[in-house]
Amino acid sequence: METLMALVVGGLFASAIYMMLRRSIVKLVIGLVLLSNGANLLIFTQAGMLRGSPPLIPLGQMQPEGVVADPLAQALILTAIVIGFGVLAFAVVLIHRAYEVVQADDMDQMKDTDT
Amino acid sequence: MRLEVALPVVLPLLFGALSVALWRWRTAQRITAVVGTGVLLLAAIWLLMSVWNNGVLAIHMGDWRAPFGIVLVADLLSAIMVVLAAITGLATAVYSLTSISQRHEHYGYYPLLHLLLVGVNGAFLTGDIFNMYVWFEVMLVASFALLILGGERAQMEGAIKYVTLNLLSSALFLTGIALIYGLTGTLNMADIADKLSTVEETGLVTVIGMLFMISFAIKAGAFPFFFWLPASYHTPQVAVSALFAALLTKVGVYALFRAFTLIFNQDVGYTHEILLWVAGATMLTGVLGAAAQFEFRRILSFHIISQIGYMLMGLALYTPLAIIGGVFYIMHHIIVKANLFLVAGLVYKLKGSYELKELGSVYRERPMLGFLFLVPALSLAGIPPLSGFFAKFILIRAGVEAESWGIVFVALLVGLLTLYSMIKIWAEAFWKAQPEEFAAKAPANPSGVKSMYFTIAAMASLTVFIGLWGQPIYLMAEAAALQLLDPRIYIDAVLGEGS
Amino acid sequence: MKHQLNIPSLILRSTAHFLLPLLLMFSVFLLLRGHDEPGGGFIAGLVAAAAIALYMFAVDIADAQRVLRVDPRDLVGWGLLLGVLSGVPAIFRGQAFFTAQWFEFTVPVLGYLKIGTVLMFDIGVYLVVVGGVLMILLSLAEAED
Amino acid sequence: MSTPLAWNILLGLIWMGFTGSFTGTNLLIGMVLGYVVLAFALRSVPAFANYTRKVPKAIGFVGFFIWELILSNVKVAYDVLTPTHYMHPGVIAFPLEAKTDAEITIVANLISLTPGTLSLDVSSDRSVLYIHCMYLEDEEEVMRSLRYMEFRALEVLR
Amino acid sequence: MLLAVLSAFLLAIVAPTVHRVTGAYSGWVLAILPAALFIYFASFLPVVGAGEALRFSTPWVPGLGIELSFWLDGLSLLFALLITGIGFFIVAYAGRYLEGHRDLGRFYVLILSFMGSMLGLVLADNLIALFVFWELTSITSYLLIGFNHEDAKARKSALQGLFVTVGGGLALLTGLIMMALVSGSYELSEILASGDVVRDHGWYVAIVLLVLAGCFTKSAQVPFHFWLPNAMAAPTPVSAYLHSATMVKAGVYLMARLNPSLGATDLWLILLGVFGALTMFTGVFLSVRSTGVKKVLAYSTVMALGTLTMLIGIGTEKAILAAMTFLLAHSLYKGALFLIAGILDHEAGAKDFLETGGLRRSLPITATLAALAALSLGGMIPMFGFVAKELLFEAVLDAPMLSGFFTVLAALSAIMVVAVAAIVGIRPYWGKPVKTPKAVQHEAPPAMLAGPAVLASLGLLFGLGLAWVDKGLINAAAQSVYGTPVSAYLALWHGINLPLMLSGVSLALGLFLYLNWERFRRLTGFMETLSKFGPERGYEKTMDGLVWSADWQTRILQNGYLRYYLLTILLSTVALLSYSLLRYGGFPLHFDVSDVRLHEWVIVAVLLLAALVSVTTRSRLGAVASLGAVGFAVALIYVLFSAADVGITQVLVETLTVIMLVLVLFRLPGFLALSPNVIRLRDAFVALLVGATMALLSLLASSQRYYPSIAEYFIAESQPSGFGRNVVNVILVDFRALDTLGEIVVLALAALGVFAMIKFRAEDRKE
Amino acid sequence: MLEISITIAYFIISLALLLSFVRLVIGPSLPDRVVALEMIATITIGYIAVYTLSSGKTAFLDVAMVLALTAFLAAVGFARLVTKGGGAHVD
Amino acid sequence: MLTEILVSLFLLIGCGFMLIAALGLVRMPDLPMRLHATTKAGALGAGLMVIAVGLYFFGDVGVAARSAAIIIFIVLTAPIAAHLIGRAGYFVGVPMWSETVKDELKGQYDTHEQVLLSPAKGDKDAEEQSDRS
Ligand code: NA
Ligand code: NA
Repeated sequence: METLMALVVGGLFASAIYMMLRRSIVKLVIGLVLLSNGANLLIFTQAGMLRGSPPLIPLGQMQPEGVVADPLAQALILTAIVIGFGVLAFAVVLIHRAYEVVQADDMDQMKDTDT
Repeated sequence: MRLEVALPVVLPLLFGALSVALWRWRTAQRITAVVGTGVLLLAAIWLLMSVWNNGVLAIHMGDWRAPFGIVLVADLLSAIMVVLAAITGLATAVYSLTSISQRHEHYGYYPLLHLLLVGVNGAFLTGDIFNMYVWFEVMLVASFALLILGGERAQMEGAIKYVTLNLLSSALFLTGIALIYGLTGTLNMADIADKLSTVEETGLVTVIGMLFMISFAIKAGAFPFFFWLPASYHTPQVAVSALFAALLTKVGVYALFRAFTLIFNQDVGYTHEILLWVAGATMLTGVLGAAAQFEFRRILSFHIISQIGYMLMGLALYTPLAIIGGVFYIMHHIIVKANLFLVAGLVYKLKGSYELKELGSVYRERPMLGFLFLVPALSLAGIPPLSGFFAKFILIRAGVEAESWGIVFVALLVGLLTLYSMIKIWAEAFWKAQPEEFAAKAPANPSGVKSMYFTIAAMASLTVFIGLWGQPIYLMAEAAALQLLDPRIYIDAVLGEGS
Repeated sequence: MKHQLNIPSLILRSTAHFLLPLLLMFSVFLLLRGHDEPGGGFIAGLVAAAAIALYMFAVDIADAQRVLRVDPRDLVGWGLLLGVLSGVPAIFRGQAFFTAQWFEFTVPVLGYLKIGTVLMFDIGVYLVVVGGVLMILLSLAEAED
Repeated sequence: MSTPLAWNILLGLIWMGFTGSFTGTNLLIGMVLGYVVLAFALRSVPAFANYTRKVPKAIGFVGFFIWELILSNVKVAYDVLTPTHYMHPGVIAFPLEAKTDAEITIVANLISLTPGTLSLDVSSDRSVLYIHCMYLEDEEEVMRSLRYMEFRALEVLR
Repeated sequence: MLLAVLSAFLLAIVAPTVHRVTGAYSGWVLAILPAALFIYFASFLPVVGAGEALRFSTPWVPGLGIELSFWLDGLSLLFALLITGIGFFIVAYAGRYLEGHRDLGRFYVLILSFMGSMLGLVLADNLIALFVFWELTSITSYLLIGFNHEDAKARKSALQGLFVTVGGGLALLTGLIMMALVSGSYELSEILASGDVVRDHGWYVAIVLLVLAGCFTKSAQVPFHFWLPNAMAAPTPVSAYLHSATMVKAGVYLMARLNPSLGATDLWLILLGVFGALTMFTGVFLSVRSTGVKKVLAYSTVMALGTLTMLIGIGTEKAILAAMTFLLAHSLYKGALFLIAGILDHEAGAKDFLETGGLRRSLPITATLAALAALSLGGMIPMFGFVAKELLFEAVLDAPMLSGFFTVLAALSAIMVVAVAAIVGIRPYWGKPVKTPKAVQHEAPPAMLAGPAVLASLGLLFGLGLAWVDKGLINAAAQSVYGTPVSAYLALWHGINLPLMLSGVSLALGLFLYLNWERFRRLTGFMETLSKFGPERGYEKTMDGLVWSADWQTRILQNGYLRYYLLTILLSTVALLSYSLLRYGGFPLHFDVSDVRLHEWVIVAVLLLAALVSVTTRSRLGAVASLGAVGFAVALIYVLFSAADVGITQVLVETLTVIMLVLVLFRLPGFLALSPNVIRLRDAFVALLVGATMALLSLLASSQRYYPSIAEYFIAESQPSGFGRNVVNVILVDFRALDTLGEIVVLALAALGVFAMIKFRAEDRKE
Repeated sequence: MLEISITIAYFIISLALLLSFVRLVIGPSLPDRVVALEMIATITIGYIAVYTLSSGKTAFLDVAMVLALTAFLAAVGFARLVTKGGGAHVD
Repeated sequence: MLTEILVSLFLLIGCGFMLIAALGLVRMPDLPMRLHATTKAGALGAGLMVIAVGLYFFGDVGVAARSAAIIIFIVLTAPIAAHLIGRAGYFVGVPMWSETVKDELKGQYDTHEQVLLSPAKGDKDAEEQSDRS
């Protein structure tokens, strides 16, 4: 499964990058969403993937039954998802505002500040 | 248990939270801003003294022992960085009291300030690689918000580039963390270093190190990753620019120092050679960028880049003296750079413009301000006996000792070109008579200039102080460098002796 | 005038009146049991925020704000404060920040209970998430009109 | 309907207290017992009488509804699975008996859940529900079954 | 000693206040300090004159070997006396010359700071301290040259001077560091003792070149001589002080100072000798061609600097003695002449010799003093300048190498110097009176005459009282430079010999040249066109080129197009990663999809296809919907591989994201096809490269694991120590609560940011 | 017996997922895509049901619960957008 | 064994309906009819599958409650989503199948007054209606 997931991660990165390279700021944001999904899945993949064994401990026991999936990686992904969401919210509103001031969904109209 | 190691993170967080909770009361927020950053400075100094006396300190958050829980670690470099952040924070807060509009205050300026400091200090202190990512993001989002506060077109345009490129950096960072975790099964940096030191085939580690290098280099604004910086740094309120200029890129630099002394030291001949090239190119492109600019803040922004090059040069040469130089350079740079932006802000307040073409006569009218500009400006250019001279001197000496002639030449050349830029500002904004047609732009009775002067003067005194009393600063940099070059000290402090 | 339909759907509106309390209760449920089963402050906060977002779509923004009673900014501020403060008690016992403090007691009907600062922390998370997401959604929706 | 329901739940809780077992199953048992108590002991109180009368109707309606659901799903399934389309779709205006928002909503949703019909919108004066029907060969028949559905639903609701 | 150096800076700080308090007498009052310092240094004459050297040291940054150490020997004492002595007159003079100038207070600050820097420079024993003062003189001189800063020409000249000297200074710094590394010490007094080590080291040539780059620029040697005449934009007291007597001699000082450790090689002789001689000749030639009062003096200063350099390069005992004598003589007469130039400007408004003539009637004292100074400049017997010139001729005739070359240039220069002396000493005062730009009212005030009077008189006095000078300072200074005690002595009369004959011939020819001055200038007019290709043009071209290339590279790099920034970063990333991968190579790679179940294949396929659709669709909201599908597929992967909390979060976040996008995209237009197909293909290629790299990295890393994960600890401790059965949540709120805290801070910040963005806009709209 | 049923169920539901995805891709209108998205959410619930049976771990029902309760919010959002004129000129 | 059979039955029938819904989604000729398919067959399919889960863990109240909750939630939300999408699609004029026999909603949306008219009543009533609102 890790092999297949490598493909998924690569695919998500590739789609994200392609979108980020477009002139449209909306596409830029879509790219960011894909990028964060790709990175999160990469963490998931690297922790090793296990079917049907959530890191939960049955009621009244001290340890889970058998081998369970890596809870640390899951916690990291959770954190990363939330952070990604916060950042995305900001980015989304930013492009909205940028569109309002520039009146075009085109990055090429936004290059005055650089030089 | 070392409380002081956590305070630089907890305090601004507390004050930040308080400041958000008190959003209705402007005065309360203003008080929180000054008191909060003031207390932070005291705590930071406490930490520095404590580390100086006791060596590397660690606090295991939640009392979960390393490497399982998150550890905050303060070695000298971290403690120094925290003190610098606190100084910048306090300076910015005081300066902002009169330079920030009520509207900015109403929409969360001070909470953002505190929380930015949380992120910055967190990144400096954490001993956990993923936790560092979290603090990076805290810092980043706080800076996003500060960057757009005001809502002008230029801010939006700049912010888009800033946000995008920094998010790319974050994604690469996260990718790197994932891979390192996959290999070592741990997140604690000391533990990673410890475990990697027993691994024989480290090629893949070095490859992953490249991901970290690129990610941090983007944050640090190094060549060829710096584009976000000149695109955005001149757009927000100048107090914000000052804060950014002083701290944000330095977090990237700090991360590079940390990662490429502690974790990725398997193939120094390769990794640090790359860093050396990056350093040289960063210096040159940055300074040339500045030479092409004619706006106060833009010139300063490009100079941040070239200065980053010097710091990286210190890391890249990887000799004790070079690392000392790098650390010294960071200390000097943070204060000087923040101050230059603050001066720019005051000039703007007095003259109503940042364009050199439109400025003039500042020296005629405000000789003191002229002097206060020259101190950081000449320091930046490395003119003795100011702080920047010692920083450059150490680096160049390190370069000469390492017989890295190319980088020495570049460092010298860039010093000269820096002087050129600073003199350009001086000649145009301070010496030249202001063209009549722009004189009208100046506000009639600028208010609140005093506290701005006060801040600038205090920062300038620090610059002079570092220059005139360079020995203690040097000793500190030396001790910090020696700690950095012996990762075992850090590892033992985190994981316990004999781990 | 633009070709748009501004009549709120009656069906959606009356469902929302019903779904709002259901979702809010569900969110509290998720919050409280998060330590043992899937859930927790963040997930619960998102559900609560989603509930109010639904109300916002179905009824209107002013009503959604009225239902909320408090300014989302207060939620964020106090949530943050709660989160940070939950880490502070430990230092009075000479432990590091964020060392969990547990209080065990037996309540008549409910029986043996073990409540810790981690719950306080989780509630802080919950409040920040609710407040933060709502700040974003409400100001966005306001901007749209 | 809500007050008696609350009483019923309370009775269930009391039952749990009596037995000392705080599980979901026990609550369910308690509530069933409570219902029995309410149905027989408090028949004279009008509110409770109404409640006890409605519970079997509601259960009956759910049964009816699920049957309808399955039946007409099969019809759609047949249509979906066979290559030719047998539909005669159209939008009709269905005059509503339901008056309150809650009634209208429930009726509309039930109609949507029943295959072949889909509530599109309610007229602003709440007199008419616009419904998209898949099989309009016999509009009268469709209307009749819709009305029957509405009747049975309102019976539970009112 | 430290206090002596610092006193000037300390006085500088309070100078404006002193100026305000003492008003018209401020010049005299402030001049007390240099006077006192002069006396202080003079008190060392007996000791130092006896060949002893004193050392004073205060630690500064000992960790770097930087000390504030001072070394008082003959050479430094000579300079210290010149600096303080002339400084005294300059300060007093400036008080009158700039009387009523609005910036006089600032002027005092600068001139006193300069004095302190200069003193520090010549006294410093520590190389780095020396460099510190060296740079300080550059900066203070920059501020002084640009004193009339509202004049664009002054600013430009100031920058030129600064850029050239600081540029050289940086080379010097490198040279000094290398020298210190080679010799193992930063103390001059120790380095001088290890001259052989330095000369034998492989770095020797580099050190010499770097040090000389500093010295040549500072001391205006060809081809860096152009900045000096331009620096005459400064007020006259500045020119007199900095650009004749002190700062420009700093380079000469350093060459002299380092002569014992760097000198006595062919390289040293050739470099110093040839460049010095050329500078000497060029300086005097340009001087005699000029008509501007200060230009003539400035170029003749260039000549003097060249002469000194040449003499140090020749390095014989006699040459060194000549150099020291010439140094002193030149400082005296050139200081006087500059001050007199100031008087001409101040009283007659004359800035050009062509505007002057017959002033001896209205300015009799000035005329006398000018004549006296000019006699010394021209090398007339019995002036001190004559002694210097005789020694010079002796030295070049005795030079161990290139003697003919030096002699010819020296003789030619001597001829022209005579002409220059006549121009400055005769031309303005004799002949027909010319109407000056400003009618002369009276003689200059005493404060302005005092300097020229004393300096010019000393030129005569020293000439006559040679024995006194000889026994003391000059010999001690020469000893410092030469390295061992000097046995030669000064004399006014050496008998009739070749040098005297050369003097005579040059006097005659020089006077002839003066009488044909106009014609000479006309004949050499071609130099004007030639100067278009001179070093100053080179400097300007360099500066233009700098700005142009800066502009060019910035336009290329910082071009404003986000996608090019991204492309640059991404391609660099791919290049760096793949190069590193190739460099190490040979990693184990487990490619295995046999464990993947059918439905997982389908989910992955849908995920990837949905991503593809969101990338390729022309519909904006279609892209958002596809994004939703990606999100659900990702959530499914989380669920199928045991991550319940993550699955829930993913679903919720996905939903909220879609809502947010929908709210925001509301007003935005649909996608446009903005890029041509070629660009799309390029971007797709780059994107695939990045994706492939990431996939490869992921594959490589998941094929290896060095250590088991620390997650085992959390699983084991979750319930016993964390009292929670959901391990993920216990990690979130307990084990790694700090992460979660940071995470909610991020969310709070994002909310604050969004809120501010929208409210700011809303308010702006209202306005 | 159940093993086989689960395998078959996975197969069938995957087929359903693919088909829904086809609609998502071909549209043609935005509401069509939204319907497809809703369907995918429902299928996700189905997956979770099968998965719960195959793994024996009931924790994942919570995911399904949240999904059932909130997934339709996306549809609400889209519908609002479309009726307010946001989608009219798009597809 | 009986449980297993029952569970398998519910599961497979549920899956079947899910597939039918998906097929309908693809095969149905216009938006409302696709909605018909997904709303009913989809909801029914998911419901049956969840019931299968409930049966499998028979006796586990937690599972039963959650299964019930899921079904209730689906039943609550599916028709609303369908209604909103259908309404939106109709309003913006997503084309209906060519063989649609009847459309009584046509022209009833008054975007000027923002009301949905009812066909039985005349224009007058509509005006009244708009006055009231
Ligand atoms: Na791995
Ligand atoms: Na977290």
